[in-house]
Amino acid sequence: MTLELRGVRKDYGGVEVLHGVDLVGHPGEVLAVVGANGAGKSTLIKILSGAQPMSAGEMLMDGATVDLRSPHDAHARGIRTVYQELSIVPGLSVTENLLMGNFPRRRGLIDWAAAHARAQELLDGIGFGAIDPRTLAGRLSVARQQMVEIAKALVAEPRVLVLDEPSAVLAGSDLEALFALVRRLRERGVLVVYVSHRLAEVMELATSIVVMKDGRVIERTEPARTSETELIGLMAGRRLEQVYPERRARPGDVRLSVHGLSRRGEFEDVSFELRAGEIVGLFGLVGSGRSELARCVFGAEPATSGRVQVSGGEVRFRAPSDAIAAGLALVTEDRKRTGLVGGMSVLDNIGLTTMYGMRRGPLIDAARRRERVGEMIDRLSIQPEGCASMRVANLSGGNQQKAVLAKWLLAEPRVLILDEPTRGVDMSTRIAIYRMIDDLARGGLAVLLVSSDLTEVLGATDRILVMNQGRVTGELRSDRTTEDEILAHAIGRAA
Amino acid sequence: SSGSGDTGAAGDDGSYTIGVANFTLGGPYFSGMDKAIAAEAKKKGKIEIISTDANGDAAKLASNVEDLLSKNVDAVIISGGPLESAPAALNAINSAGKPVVLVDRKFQTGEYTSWIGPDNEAIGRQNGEFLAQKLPDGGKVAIIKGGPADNSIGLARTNGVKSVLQGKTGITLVEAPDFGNWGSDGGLTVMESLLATNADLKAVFCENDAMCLGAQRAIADAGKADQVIIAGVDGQAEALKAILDGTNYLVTGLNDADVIGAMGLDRAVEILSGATVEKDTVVPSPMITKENAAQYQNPDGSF
Amino acid sequence: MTGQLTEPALTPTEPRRLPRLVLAGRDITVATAFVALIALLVVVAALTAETFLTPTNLTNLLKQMVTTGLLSFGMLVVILTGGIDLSVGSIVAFSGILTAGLVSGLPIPVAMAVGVVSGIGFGLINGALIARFELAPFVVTLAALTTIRGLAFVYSEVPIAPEDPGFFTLGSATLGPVPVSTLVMLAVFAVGGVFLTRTPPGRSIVAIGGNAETVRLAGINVRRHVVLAYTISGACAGLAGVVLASRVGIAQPSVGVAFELDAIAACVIGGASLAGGRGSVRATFGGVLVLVLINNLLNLYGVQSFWQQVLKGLIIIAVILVQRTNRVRS
Amino acid sequence: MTGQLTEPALTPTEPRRLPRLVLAGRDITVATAFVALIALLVVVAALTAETFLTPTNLTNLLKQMVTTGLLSFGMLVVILTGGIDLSVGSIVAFSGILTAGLVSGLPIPVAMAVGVVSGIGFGLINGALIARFELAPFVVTLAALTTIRGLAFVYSEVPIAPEDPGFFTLGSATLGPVPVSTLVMLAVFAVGGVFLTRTPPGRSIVAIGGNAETVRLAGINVRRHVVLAYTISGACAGLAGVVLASRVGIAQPSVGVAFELDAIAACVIGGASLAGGRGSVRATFGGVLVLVLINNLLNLYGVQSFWQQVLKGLIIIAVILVQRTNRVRS
Ligand SMILES: Nc1ncnc2c1ncn2[C@@H]1O[C@H](COP(=O)(O)OP(=O)(O)OP(=O)(O)O)[C@@H](O)[C@H]1O
Ligand SMILES: Nc1ncnc2c1ncn2[C@@H]1O[C@H](COP(=O)(O)OP(=O)(O)OP(=O)(O)O)[C@@H](O)[C@H]1O
Ligand SMILES: O[C@@H]1[C@H](O)[C@H](O)CO[C@H]1O
Ligand SMILES: [Mg+2]
Ligand SMILES: [Mg+2]
Repeated sequence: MTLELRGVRKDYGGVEVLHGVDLVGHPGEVLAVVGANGAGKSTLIKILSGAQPMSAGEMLMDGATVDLRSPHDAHARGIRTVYQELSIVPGLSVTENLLMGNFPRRRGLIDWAAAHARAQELLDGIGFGAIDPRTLAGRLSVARQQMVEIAKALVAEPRVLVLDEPSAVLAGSDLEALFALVRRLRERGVLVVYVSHRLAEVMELATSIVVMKDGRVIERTEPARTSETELIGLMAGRRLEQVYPERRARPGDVRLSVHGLSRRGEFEDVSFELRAGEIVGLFGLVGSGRSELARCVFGAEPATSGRVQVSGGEVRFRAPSDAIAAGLALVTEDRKRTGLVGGMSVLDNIGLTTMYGMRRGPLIDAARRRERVGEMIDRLSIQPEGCASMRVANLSGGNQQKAVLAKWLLAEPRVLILDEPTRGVDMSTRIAIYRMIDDLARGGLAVLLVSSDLTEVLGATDRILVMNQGRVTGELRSDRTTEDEILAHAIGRAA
Repeated sequence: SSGSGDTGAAGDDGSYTIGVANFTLGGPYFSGMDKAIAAEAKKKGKIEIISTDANGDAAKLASNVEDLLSKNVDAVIISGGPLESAPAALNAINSAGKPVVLVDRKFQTGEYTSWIGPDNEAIGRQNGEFLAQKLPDGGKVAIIKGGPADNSIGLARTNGVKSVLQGKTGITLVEAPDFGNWGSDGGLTVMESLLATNADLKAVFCENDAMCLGAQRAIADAGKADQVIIAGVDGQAEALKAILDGTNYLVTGLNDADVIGAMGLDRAVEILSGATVEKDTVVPSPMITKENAAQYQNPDGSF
Repeated sequence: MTGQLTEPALTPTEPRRLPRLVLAGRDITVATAFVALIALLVVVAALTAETFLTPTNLTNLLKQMVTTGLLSFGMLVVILTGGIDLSVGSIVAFSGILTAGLVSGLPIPVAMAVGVVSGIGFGLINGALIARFELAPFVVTLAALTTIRGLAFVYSEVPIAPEDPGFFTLGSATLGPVPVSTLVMLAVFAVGGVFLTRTPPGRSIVAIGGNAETVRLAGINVRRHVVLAYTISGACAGLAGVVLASRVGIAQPSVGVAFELDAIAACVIGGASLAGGRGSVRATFGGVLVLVLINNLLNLYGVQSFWQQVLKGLIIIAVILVQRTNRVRS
Repeated sequence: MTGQLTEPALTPTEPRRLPRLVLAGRDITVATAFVALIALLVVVAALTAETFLTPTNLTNLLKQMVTTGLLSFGMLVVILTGGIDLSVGSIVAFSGILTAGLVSGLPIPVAMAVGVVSGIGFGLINGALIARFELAPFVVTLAALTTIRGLAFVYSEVPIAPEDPGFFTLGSATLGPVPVSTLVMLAVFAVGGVFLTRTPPGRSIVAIGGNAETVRLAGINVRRHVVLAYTISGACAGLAGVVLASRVGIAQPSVGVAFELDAIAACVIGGASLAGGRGSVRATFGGVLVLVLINNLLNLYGVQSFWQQVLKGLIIIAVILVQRTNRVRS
């Protein structure tokens, strides 16, 4: 089916964020939409999927104007969407999440056996057969939840499938399964709209690429006619220098050392050191236990055994507050659930960790806080302009991520643990973030960078720890290793 | 009598505005009394009634009284329900120089002009004597209280019953541990529990008829209508009927909301017209049994 | 980038953290602990209070759980959607007095049906206000609590005691040792259990409490199901009112004050989450049992009324603490 | 919808359509509409009820808002954390009777302070149970409601009326036309407003209701702040109990039943979300005003008591409907 947008505009409370977007997609096409954070990609998708009304413009399907009043309208017309944020019901089984509203019935009642069988069939059919349909969806890892989310959109084959950063939480075989799926759908004549910040996969999957900038489409091209570098340049509106800063680490004193740390069922016997001025990567496949390790070191979860030392002194963190007092900071991987208070302002969020330290008498020193937070907003170029008093939930995904980062940088930590800090962040901002981490490390900060992005782990760090099934299976020097070597450790097949 | 108020058009012609401050109208006894006051006023003519309900909130009763005073009523009648005292309300009325008549409930503290109500302990004694006479061989007598524990009216009734029965040989008293909350549903559940622990009950006394009516159902359900006799207080219509029908509901002590309400209004008018009146008036509470129940039935009554 | 990965990577087995014992996706440790707790209560009762196991007392127990039971089922349905229904106590009063008032003119079953229908009507209005205008359930049903209570008094300030003994049947008849009213309540739980676990509307109600937006995106009419939930609660309250009036033999406009609190407590003791999406019919029934047992025991022990109150609160805390500790440990 | 996807659509949030005017993160249209609504109520009252503007009535109004006002502020703090405090009515009774009982032996201010401290104590226990053991606030405070009510009766089964006229001062003294008790309540709101908007613990409490895990990971002791919130609520209830006893002139262990409902209603009428994280001190005060005005007006019009209840519920619905409609439209 041919889908067309003409002159689509969108304003939120008087502020226009889409300024007349034109877009055409044909059956059997994989239309990739790329753009910097806040360019309007998610907004565009919400309009496509009926979740948000457009302020002006029109949408046509096979040449006829359509008016989507709700997601339900979109479903009825064969448009299915997988949103950037997860929307499964955690308390229900995978089966129920998949078949919601379409259960097989016998004598009026739901036939659960048949339902599970159908769910299994469905998952198998799209290459996600590893998921047991009887588990509660909330018990699955984020990656698996995302796969359930995708499977849900395919219960009835769509004519248009919209995917907003579906790969952000996927890796390894899961990612392969997703790509295979997209290709199959394309062959079957489905129009796939694909939003992603991972340009390599865009180049691999897309048939056409649309570049958005500041609420407009500024370019339509094809993988064969462009390059990652060119795309990055278009998105940023300028030529970008080198992505990763030249690292020449001069490691100082040991800042953080972890000895034989274990947490039952999650990771075991993990030991490593982090020195001042060092950036150490922590790579592993999804589910290898990196996030749990990071949370445990930070005192968010108690360890079963093992020791942690900060600057040589034994510490016992009973809560994150202890870790923060010792100079640690943790940027968590799930900004919505553990990084932000969505209903509060950007100012409140960025100032959260530091407000107790910024007092005048019993009151918060409002002037100083506003100034410090303002500096951070500028430094990380958190958009839009004057966002300090906006509800943080109204920022675009990438800008929310930057707000989390800002919160922790404001605390001036001595050890910074970053768990997937560039997830959903556009290339130019990434570059800014890498530069900033590099600067901070030069100033003596010790950084642990947890990432699922191999290029990032290779490019932005000095040393790499690799985890596999809860254990550290390798330690490599970034300038002397290769992606293949890292991967071999990650899947436990290193020589 | 009042001066130049908007609403208080009192005068030598005998026209008055009288405020009624109810603590709660959420029980038939209280709404019955409120109606009786209004009915009596209508009968007398030239008397306007402003009735308020505090919905069981003591502070609201005080505010309501203040509201009434700001409307310049000539006198206030307080039906205090389960409230034990209302010093602030009484003080406000006193400092406004208005008379205040208490109906049913006599407050423990504070100055009032006149009170009209029953002698609750006497009602209890009367019930006790009746039961003693009906149980010459003794037996277990249960007591169902309305509650809460700070309710002095119920306490007086129970004490009356106890004072008579406690001495009698062969009689054991069983006080239900939980309250029946003055309603039939409460009477029912409390009675059910009593029957479970005391299969050999011979009689039950409830602090009011509403609870007795619930208790009567529990007794009937347990198939013990022939074994357990019932004694209540108030003279509620349904109780009178049960007594008259010759059921195991044998007796109640009259505590007539209609009578007390009407007398309260009369008393207020008497005071306003300058008569010297008795301070406390006890309304007699005759014992009602099958023999005399018919004469107390009042199809026009509101309780 | 990881996308270029050629070798299929090992996917770790998941889920990783699960309670030790799992049966059909439920962690039976918590459920078992709860059953054990109730069993313990019963055993303690039987050993310490001589009268506990007498037929009269057991029948009492069965009777006394009817009102709370009926209200709790309706409340559970509403709680599952993430809502709450504070108006049930007032509906009990209204439907009871309405039925008693109608008995003089209508056949008893019809009068009773009208009583239940009045509950349905109030539930519909609650649900419509909440779903259609997206108002907070707490305040809507709080306002309804006030208004419906007022209406009950407007209908009749004084209690109504129907003469026809047929009026008492529903509340007093027994089938063998089991009161008919208890059977009615058990039937509601049985049918309700099937409804919530095996019918599409039931599942939708559960899912709405988990994530209403997702349910909406799945093309399910969220509003209609929310209305349905409050209607069920209203129906249960209406039925409870009729049963109660029939049991007491007299309908009073003042009954039912604070009944909603026991119903909510039963659901939460049974592990329901007031945020919605979590709760079980069986465990709610267990919650009802716990509450009724506490009341019964305190009475059998002859504990003074206000000490009863003190202890009741403490026991409820103890029960949810035990439940909680167990849940954390498993 | 990114941000809102998992938020239940039924809680009246500002979901898709944002108000046109935003000032410091607040949508001022709604606030303005609310102020307009209250102003309208007052104007209507002044025009239709002759006695409304009389000094006595105005003083009355000021007095009548004290209890609800004090309880509402405490309730707001708890609601902001995503909790609820049902025990406040019982705390009112306990602190009142305790104070009245102590007056015979202690200087009046000391006795009153002890009353407030008893409220703080109960709040602490509530908070500790909720925060330390992660129990559902609804059930914990429901159990507390029962237990504390029982304790009030254990302390004194009978009402206590202190003789010393000094006991009445707090409740009846006026400063010019304004009752001292009203000033006390206003002071609580003023200080409370600064606390919630401008101090670290206040902001933490608001943030906890928004996302407790984020707050914990930000190094803030969530438990301690939750305990603090319930303690504030307990303190307000304790203070309300003392003021009430002083105003009525007698303390009764049975007062305060269902007071929590009005307090919660005031918060929600003021736009607070029972899910936590959203609510304003000023708007809650507006909610208190609305409730008190409704009561006062119905009284002034001489509406019959039961009809008052009917109307009160309907007016509350109307008020939140107007608020809601306005929020959606703007
Ligand atoms: N509900 C809202 N209210 C106000 N502004 C909003 C709202 N939602 C999005 N915006 C604004 O619209 C702009 C576009 O956001 P959008 O989420 O579409 O960006 P995006 O291209 O998806 O970015 P990202 O790559 O970071 O996900 C941003 O400036 C954002 O702040
Ligand atoms: N079985 C499970 N039950 C509950 N939560 C789980 C389970 N498995 C994973 N999670 C949670 O889901 C999140 C993501 O899990 P994931 O599988 O990505 O593990 P991870 O070790 O964080 O992976 P990564 O190495 O990508 O960081 C984590 O917060 C983890 O705690
Ligand atoms: O005297 C009355 C009645 O007996 C009523 O039944 C309950 O309250 C008492 O005050
Ligand atoms: Mg986006
Ligand atoms: Mg992770």
